[in-house]
Amino acid sequence: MPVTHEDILRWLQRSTQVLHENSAYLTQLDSAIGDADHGSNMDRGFTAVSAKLASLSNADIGALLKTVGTTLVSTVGGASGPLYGTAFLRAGMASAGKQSLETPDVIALFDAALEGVKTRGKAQAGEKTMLDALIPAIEAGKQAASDQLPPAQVLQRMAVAAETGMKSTIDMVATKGRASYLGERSAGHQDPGATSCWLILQAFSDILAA
Amino acid sequence: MPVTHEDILRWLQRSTQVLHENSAYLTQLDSAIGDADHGSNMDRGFTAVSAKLASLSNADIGALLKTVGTTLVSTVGGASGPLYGTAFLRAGMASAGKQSLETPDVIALFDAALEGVKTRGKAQAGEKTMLDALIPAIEAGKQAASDQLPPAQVLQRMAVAAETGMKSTIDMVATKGRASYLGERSAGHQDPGATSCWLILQAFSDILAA
Amino acid sequence: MKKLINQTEDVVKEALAGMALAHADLINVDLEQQFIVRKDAPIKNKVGVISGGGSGHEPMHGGYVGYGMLDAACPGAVFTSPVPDQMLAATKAVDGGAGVLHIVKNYTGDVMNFEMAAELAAAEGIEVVSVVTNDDVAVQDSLYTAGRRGVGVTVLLEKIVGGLAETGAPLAQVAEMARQVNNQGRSMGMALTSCTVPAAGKPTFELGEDEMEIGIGIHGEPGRRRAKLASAADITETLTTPIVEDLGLKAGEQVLAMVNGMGGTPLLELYIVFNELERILKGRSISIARSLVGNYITSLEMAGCSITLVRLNDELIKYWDAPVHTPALRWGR
Amino acid sequence: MKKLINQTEDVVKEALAGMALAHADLINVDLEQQFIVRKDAPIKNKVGVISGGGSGHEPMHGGYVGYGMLDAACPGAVFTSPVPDQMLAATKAVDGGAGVLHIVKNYTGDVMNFEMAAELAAAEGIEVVSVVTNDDVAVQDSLYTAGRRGVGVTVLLEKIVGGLAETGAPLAQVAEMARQVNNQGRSMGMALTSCTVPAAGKPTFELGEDEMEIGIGIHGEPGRRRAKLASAADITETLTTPIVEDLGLKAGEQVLAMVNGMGGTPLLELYIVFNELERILKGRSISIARSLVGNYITSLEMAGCSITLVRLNDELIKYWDAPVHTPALRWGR
Ligand SMILES: Nc1ncnc2c1ncn2[C@@H]1O[C@H](COP(=O)(O)OP(=O)(O)O)[C@@H](O)[C@H]1O
Ligand SMILES: Nc1ncnc2c1ncn2[C@@H]1O[C@H](COP(=O)(O)OP(=O)(O)O)[C@@H](O)[C@H]1O
Ligand SMILES: [Mg+2]
Ligand SMILES: [Mg+2]
Ligand SMILES: [Mg+2]
Ligand SMILES: [Mg+2]
Repeated sequence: MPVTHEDILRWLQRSTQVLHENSAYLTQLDSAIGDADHGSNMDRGFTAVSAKLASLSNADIGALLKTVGTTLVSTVGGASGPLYGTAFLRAGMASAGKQSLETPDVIALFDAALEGVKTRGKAQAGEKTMLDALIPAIEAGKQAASDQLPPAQVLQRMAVAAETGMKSTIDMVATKGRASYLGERSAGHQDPGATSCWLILQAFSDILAA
Repeated sequence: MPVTHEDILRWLQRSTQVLHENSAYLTQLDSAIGDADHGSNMDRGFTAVSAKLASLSNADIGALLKTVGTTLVSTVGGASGPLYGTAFLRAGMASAGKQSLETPDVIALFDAALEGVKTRGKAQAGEKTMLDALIPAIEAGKQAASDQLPPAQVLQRMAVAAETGMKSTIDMVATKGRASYLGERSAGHQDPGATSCWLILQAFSDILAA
Repeated sequence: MKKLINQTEDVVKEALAGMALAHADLINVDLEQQFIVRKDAPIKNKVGVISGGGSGHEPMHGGYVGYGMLDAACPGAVFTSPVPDQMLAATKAVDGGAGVLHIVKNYTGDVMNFEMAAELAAAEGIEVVSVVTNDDVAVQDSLYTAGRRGVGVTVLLEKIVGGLAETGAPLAQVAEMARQVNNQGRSMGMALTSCTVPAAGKPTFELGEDEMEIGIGIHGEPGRRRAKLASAADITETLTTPIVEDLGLKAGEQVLAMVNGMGGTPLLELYIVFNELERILKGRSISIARSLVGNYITSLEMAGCSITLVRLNDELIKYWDAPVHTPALRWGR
Repeated sequence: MKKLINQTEDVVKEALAGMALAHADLINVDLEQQFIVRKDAPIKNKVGVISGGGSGHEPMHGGYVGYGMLDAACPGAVFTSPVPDQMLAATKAVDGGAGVLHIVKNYTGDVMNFEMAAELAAAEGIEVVSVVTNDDVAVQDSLYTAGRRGVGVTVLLEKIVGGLAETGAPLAQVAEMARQVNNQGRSMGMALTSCTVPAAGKPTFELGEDEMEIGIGIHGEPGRRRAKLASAADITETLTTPIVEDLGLKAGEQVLAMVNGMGGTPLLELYIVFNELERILKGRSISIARSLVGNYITSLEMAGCSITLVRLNDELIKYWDAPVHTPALRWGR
């Protein structure tokens, strides 16, 4: 079954809810190696996204995701605002005009999002950022795609890989983002951005599985 | 035995030591109903007095006590500086030219000191100040004097009465000094100035008893 | 105790040394006799205006020495009134032949020490008039007690009176203006946390996570009562209402308003309180014609704030607006 | 959490409202689009100078909007970079036809958001040049990392560059001056306590009674290392030496020195640190030609301080001394 416009709306709603529920947790992770705002940032951004969803019930998936991107850029701020904002903008561009997504579309969407985050943030794998959840997730997604799996299973594998990637950030020494100022002291803590990235992918997987 | 010039010097030294040892205690009392400085104030003042004692070995008791008074005025500040300063100044004036003190001289000395504190501070008994140690002490001293007791015993009774007076401040509601700002909340706490007053009288008694 | 200090007994001395270095263009600091004086003092035929009090309230008073405000300030030990010797030395240093005004906050210690200094100055032939500030509405006023504390109004008074003195006005007029500002001003303060006197080494009082002290002074002493922590709106209301009522402020009147931080509260929060203050006063049709928001009369690192209102008239506005150039307050030059 | 606030989500909005009321003569605050702008903006043919960053650093940046300094400031949520929309709106509001300088502190978020804003402004035909400050010597500089943070130099740069912009100098020259000040300045900070982000509700980190953090930024983040509490003399040495060495300051040179409080440290202590700083620099024959001591770039109620030194030359002194009239910095008018 392809991913429908309705699925995307439910994914965004579920992400809003999950990020709201995990706001204190994300902020706590950000307290250890950052500035104690990642939870409120994501919560603020997705709450704004949520408020726009009703008016977007007729937009195609591309337009929908682009609006998510511009809304995040306009309401989040910090590092996560431009990064997640750009990710959704690019995802929207990659799915312009679409009313549903087959597995290759899903992969293209995330590939575009990843490209956006990399271009905007100039980071790469292993620097203790959201990329350390996103990159392995997309790799797992591509593997699943080459196994001809449907979107729901692709997303399920992506979420698992994102979670593993997220946990791998614990041992990393940050070289990008605010945690990099801590140098060696950044090791031993899980990256908040990698965590929110996993939460969002898990939300997608949960929606498709339901 | 009359109180000698040497006794007065030893009294001042002992007061310095006792106030230094009780500095934290006096400051703690002042924390509850004042501004947490009475211990440091008295300690600073008597340390300055102590430093001058060596150069005063030839002065008569009056000159000695006057120097104590001016030194306290010049180094203590706060409420206790002018009050104890004036007390010692007046005590010095009352014992001008004397090399030793009989019981009536001792009473005259403290009467003058009390007059000084009252004039300077415009307080009276029952307002939760050092007067609540000093006034009963002098009353007890006068009683002892009328019983024809020698200075050592006069001071011993004065110290006992000062201690009782000091404790009586616990239940009082302050109407003078910084504790008055607390209104009813000042009740339940012992007055720091009454406490230092008792310590000084006790030091005098201890010296004469030794 | 966590402070940026060396030895506790050197705190005031070293801070004064730092002040002298940081503001060498404006002030001289006599480290020996412990007073801060305008670089150009004494000024011939100008009334000298001095104040003083315990340290720990910075920028008050030393930060207000300079053109258009104080001629000298005498800092005591932390929270301890200075001694008469300092005040006498400062009085002599600023006497330009027109007499000297002593601005004294109403605390037993301050009053007595300034009294002794004034007696000593008189003995040396210097005319001194003392004006005592007592603007704290948290304290009941009474003939039989120590009376109200002098708090926030002191700062505003020093500015206005300093402005008048700068014009060469005679001592009687300068003193009268000081009394007027004191009469027209009221304050009230509150604390979210205690402060720690360096020599004491631990907080003066303990407060629970959900408690605050209402009706505090500026010496870290507990307030009139302890209350449950409340919103900025409620706290501002609690502080403002007694001030407005005690001053008898009427619709249509205008005030000089100060929202003062006690030392440990961020400016961000003080602006929130100012926002509430303006709302409350507007509700009573009282307008804020001039204002100050910041740390002006503090209690070391205490978190909390105080509010001061002074009823304004054209003359007070004129001297408030007059140029001032001190380490902590500067405008017009 | 003990703060003078109402709802945590309203903190920035209400503080801005308070600021607007307190400084209505100097600034306008657009509460909708969330930026603070000079009353007289845009000024024809003058380069617009804007900055921005998370809130919680007050008086930076909003307190520096006014004559001779910033034309506008964009405050984000507490410790969160503002969004491009705010920056674009501010850029348009101050563009007087001579282009706009964006002063950006080097944090990933700030840099990216300002980058997006600059792209948007360019699309609307406004010439924008961005200068990034990165003066924090606590952080190793490297091509492969996020690089050094922008901290105290930002304030001093805004003053100097604002002074130059006021003369009508062209954008390229104003930007070049900004780069020069950044190159000639270094900072380092330390914390005695953490701060509490309102939305987080508890301290960002915990510190023992005898511990401090060395090499902190301005967002309540932990520092480079934790150390045993030390004397003001030792702490000042610890902060000053890396600055002097990284800047390569030589005997005979003169500097602009700032001893900045993080928000919860009394002025008394900052003067003690300044006293130590002067002693240390004098020992190296470096003279402090100009100075600031106080809370200028803060981390909410954090106790601690930072030191900033900028190597001076005659031109920098000239624009430092030039008149400035903002809520938080004022002289010469
Ligand atoms: N250059 C970058 N590339 C990718 N992700 C980054 C980069 N810099 C930071 N991040 C991510 O952003 C997260 C922090 O977001 P947030 O706390 O909202 O912003 P800020 O650091 O500005 O406070 C980090 O945990 C990290 O995952
Ligand atoms: N008017 C007064 N008359 C007599 N004693 C007073 C008066 N006011 C205050 N005191 C005494 O002074 C003591 C406080 O001294 P201290 O703490 O050194 O000064 P301050 O109150 O200025 O900090 C009080 O405990 C009280 O005993
Ligand atoms: Mg963060
Ligand atoms: Mg006291
Ligand atoms: Mg005192
Ligand atoms: Mg942030």
